Amino acid sequence: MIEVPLRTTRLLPHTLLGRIGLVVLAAAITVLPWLVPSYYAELVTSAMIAAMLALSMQLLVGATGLVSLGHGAFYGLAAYVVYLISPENVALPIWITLPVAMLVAGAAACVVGLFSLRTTGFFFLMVTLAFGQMIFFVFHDTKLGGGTDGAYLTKPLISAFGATLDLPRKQKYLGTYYVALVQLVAMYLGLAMLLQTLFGRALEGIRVNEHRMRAIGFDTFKIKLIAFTLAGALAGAAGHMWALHRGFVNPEIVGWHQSAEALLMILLGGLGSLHGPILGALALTGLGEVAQLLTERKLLVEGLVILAVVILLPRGLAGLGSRNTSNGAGDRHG
Amino acid sequence: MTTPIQRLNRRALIKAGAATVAASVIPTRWAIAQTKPLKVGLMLPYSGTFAQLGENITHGVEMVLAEKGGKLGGREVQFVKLDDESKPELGPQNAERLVKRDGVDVLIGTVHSGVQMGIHKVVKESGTLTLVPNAGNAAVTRDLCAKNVFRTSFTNWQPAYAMGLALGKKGVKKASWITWDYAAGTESAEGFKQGLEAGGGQFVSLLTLKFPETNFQPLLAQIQGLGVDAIGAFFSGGGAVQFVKDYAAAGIKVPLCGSGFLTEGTLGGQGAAADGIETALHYGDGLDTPKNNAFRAAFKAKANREADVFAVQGYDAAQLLAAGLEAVKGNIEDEKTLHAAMEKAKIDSPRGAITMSPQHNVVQDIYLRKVTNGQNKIVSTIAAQLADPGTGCKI
Amino acid sequence: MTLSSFLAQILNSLQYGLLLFLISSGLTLIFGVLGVINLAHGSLYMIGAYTAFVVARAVGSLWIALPVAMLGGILLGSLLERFLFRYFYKREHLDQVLLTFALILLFEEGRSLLVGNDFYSVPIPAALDFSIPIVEGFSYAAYRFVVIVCCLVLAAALFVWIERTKMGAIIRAAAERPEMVDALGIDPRRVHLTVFAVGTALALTAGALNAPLSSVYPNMGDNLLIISFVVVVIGGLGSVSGAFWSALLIGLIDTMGKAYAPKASGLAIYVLMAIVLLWRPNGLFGQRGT
Amino acid sequence: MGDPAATTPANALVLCTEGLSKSFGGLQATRDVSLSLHRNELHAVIGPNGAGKSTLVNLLAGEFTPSAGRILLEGRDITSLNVWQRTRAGVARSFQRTNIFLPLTVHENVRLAAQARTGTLASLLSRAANSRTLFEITDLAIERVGLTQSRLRPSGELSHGEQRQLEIAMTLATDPKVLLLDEPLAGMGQEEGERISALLKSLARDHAVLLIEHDMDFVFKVADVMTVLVEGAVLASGTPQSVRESAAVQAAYLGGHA
Repeated sequence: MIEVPLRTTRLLPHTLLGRIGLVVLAAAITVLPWLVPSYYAELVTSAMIAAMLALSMQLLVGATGLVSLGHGAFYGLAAYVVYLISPENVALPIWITLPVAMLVAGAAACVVGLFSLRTTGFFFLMVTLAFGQMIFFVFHDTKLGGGTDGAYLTKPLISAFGATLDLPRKQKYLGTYYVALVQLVAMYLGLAMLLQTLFGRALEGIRVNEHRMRAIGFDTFKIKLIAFTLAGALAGAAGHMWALHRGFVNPEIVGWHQSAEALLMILLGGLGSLHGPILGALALTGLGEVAQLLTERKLLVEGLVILAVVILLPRGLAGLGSRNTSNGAGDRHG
Repeated sequence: MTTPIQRLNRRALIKAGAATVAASVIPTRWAIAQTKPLKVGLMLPYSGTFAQLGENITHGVEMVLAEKGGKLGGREVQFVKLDDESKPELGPQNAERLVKRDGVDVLIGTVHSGVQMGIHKVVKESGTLTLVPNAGNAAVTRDLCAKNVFRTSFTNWQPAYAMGLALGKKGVKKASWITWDYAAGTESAEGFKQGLEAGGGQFVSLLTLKFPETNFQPLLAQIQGLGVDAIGAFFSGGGAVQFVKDYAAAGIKVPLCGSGFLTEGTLGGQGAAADGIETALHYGDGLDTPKNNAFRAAFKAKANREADVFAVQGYDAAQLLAAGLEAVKGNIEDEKTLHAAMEKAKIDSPRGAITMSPQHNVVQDIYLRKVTNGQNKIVSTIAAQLADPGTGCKI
Repeated sequence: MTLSSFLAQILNSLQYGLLLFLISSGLTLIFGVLGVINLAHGSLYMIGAYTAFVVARAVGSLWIALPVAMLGGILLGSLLERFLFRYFYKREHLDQVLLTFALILLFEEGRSLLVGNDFYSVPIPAALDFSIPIVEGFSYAAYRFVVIVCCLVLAAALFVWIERTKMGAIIRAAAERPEMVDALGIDPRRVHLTVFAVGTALALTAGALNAPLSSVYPNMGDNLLIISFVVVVIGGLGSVSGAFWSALLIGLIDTMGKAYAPKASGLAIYVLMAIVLLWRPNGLFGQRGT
Repeated sequence: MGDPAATTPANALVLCTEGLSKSFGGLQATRDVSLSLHRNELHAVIGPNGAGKSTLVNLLAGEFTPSAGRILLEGRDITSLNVWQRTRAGVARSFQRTNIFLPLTVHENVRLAAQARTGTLASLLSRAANSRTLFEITDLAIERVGLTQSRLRPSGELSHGEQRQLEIAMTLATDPKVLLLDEPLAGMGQEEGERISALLKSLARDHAVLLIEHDMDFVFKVADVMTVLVEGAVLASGTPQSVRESAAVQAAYLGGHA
């Protein structure tokens, strides 16, 4: 038998240079807080949280070809879970809050998936949107989570294995920063590994041609449901991080605009790569900061940028340097 | 940088931002800080539905500075404006921009109560002196109160309580309250119920509608069946305009009254449908005092439109800030003296005299107003120096 | 609950349902025939309402504003299709979502630049500015009846167009099997342009018609957009008659919910949608899977 | 692939249908079709356009649920199984229109199909690169259809005929008992047709094969058994010789051809 070299999955960097680039990026983020004022470190923290949300969504969008507008709801739900399980003025350790938040978000995603994955295409989009709004209304219209104005929560303690990270008040942001970084890196590596498994290949097959996947014997509904649930749980990790960072929940973090923003990050970064959403999140956060300084018409700028990207840069920032066209959008119905 | 009021253009703002970065890298001594201009962050809506409110508040703040010759407590003032877009999910991020990036000494903001929650979270941790020029969510001066946060506007509870009280005293036996199902709505309902019961009336029911929907028909069709003598309402902005019009068109015999925002800044749209509606608020038309007349004239000269309650609230926020800074001679680091001075301050507001409650919410007269000829004419003072209960606050 | 107020609620349901129909019929046609998800459809409704406001303010008559909104809708729809959407039929769903999301932002910013951020009320024409008592203690504004009648007339015209004309037959076929358009010997671009223009015009007309009842304010279409999605999902993709019955059903459930169970009303329609999806994944009147 | 099990006879009954019917709205696309497929037998279904040949394949593959009737695989009722369950049970199909994963290489396409039968979640989570049995199955299927030379080429670069071969390789990789081949010759030249014809004969040795085909000369050359469908119903069934001689078929369909 002849050895067949296996290509790495489409979504991972194909060149050594690309891999080195990612390592350099991670290293730069690691040293950054020691070089800039705390405000900018906290800005990068929120960019990393956004990147986690976008990355979890890439499992659906880039890997499986499922565009969901309800994904942000699992993110917001997880933040609310932290609020709901934390007793007033008692900080729970992160090793309790994180798994619980992910579990609840994953369970909610599983239930929504059971309904919504029976549909495809536009139906799927609309149904996920409607279910997301359903979760939104639960927090917006009931007293469960503090109602329309939101509520404060006690930030979870950064602790694991019996040890607690107890930083002085002025340096607390560093703890949050590195917890976010560790989770982002772990999420990236975990997803990279997942996509190299047979499961990852099955997702790829579904993205390209789901009908054919069924015909060669794949239970595509089950596979999509697993991916949807997992993506929901990972969005939960991002939402948990938001709660840890902000100590505040508000119904708007559950709304569908969150999903649209995450999609925007994916598009900006590029559909065809796992690191695209991270680049997109960093770029969009930077853009938001600059636009806020330059103009009062921030939404106008945002709208024009999206329009320009959709029309001119269909493969995103990550697609700027590469010429690997075999994964382009045109052949998804092949 | 010679004009007293620094209406920064964009480019200057970027420079200011860069300066802040430098400033926070190189530690500065207090002596240097003392001679620097006082940085006042204005975090207000400058776009979206509440843009006009944000602008009127800003005018109010700037008027005080002009009156004081461009200095507060002996220090020049530099404004840093930030549009909060009335987006609650951006609240904490925007507040951090001012507090941490731009390093403001004082934050004045905002209108939207959801955004206020985000600001409050940030300034509670940073200890930045904060003045609330509008948002009326009770929590900020109740269970979440903070020693560095003062409110010169109202709580949703205050005008609604006064309205209930006025009805009760007038002999209304049964009344219901109708509002959106959101924090401000339920807080106003609570105030109305307590006021009505204090005046000897009976609270029948609370009718709610999802915020910010404006399809009032399903609720209006029920009112006749409630068997009440009066209906009180809390709506604002576009919702208020439409509610009053729909109420009139539905031909309901039960008289309508409400929290003052029902007819505040909305009479142009409501037209004849609003005639005769009684509302309660801490400000109104026809308040013939020298202070108010001077204020209105100055506002009109500056903004080229009539002053409103939001301008008054912004004006008073700056007056309270001035009182505090004068007590510490511009040394904003002396928090103890500063806060104590602000707590004790007696402000001569265009609306009448106001003071601060122990929870740092404004204590003020609430007027009964009646819509006459397109104006909210003040009829009488219902509740003199009314304070919010401030339940759950520990300062 | 009295019987008379219940009757009034039925009338309210009808009026709300018909309005939903005008908005969602355009959505369902555009989904069904062009395969484009238009998140900016709610903004089109907003543009219609503001058009009514601006025209009524300028010329003092809503009767001129209505046809202006309708023709403006046809024009706007044609331009959008010809210069933008046409290039997105073959693109990924994600691109369409983001394109129309960008349009929401641009439409709202345009509105903000041109008209400002204030809310405005649009006066009811003087001849109709009276109320008709329908039950004890509750009258119905005459203009609401006008809205009901206008919606019914538009619905009837739409049905005749879809059921009785050649273009309508092609549209029905295309909604069931999109590849059919190419096979029918008609320039598919003409079909696409027509459908998009009609859908847009319906949204603008709905906005203009309802402007005196709703007033105009920023982001006024957001909430209606999501409810219209639910209408389309329940009615079935591409089915105009499905959208009609499902809009009336949603109008009824929403109105009754608001009147008699306000806490549950926000969730009621989504629960209904979940049940329909379990029972019939393609909607109550759906012809095809997607 | 699929060594004939020692215990079953070489030409055992693999799949049969009983009174299979399907209607769409008012249109009856399949009427009361009963047929049986045996191992080591190439069973061709012919009929004019609109005779219901594709509907029949879709019914057997599980795309459509029959309005009436049953489908039995080795005596087991599989009527209620859906598409992927049928594939796992051993009924595999190729498509009339080429339906492969264009961005992937030949090897990757076939491996994906082989992967489906590993089934459990745990095995799905093993690294794709490590699965040796998977490679063996994949390479065998590719070799069988004669694409070994091209196995690392992106499938989008293959010629039309090669893509049809790949289509069949993917079907083989699912380890089927029954092959449903929907017009495998569609759009092929003479030479490519010859190659496929040889392949089909070889496949029929260890599978039950159902073939839908337009090309009459080809069908009469390769088929062991033929069924003629007209308006959804079986007009005649039997050896090519008996079908050719059937008066009904001649009258209704073949006309001057015989």
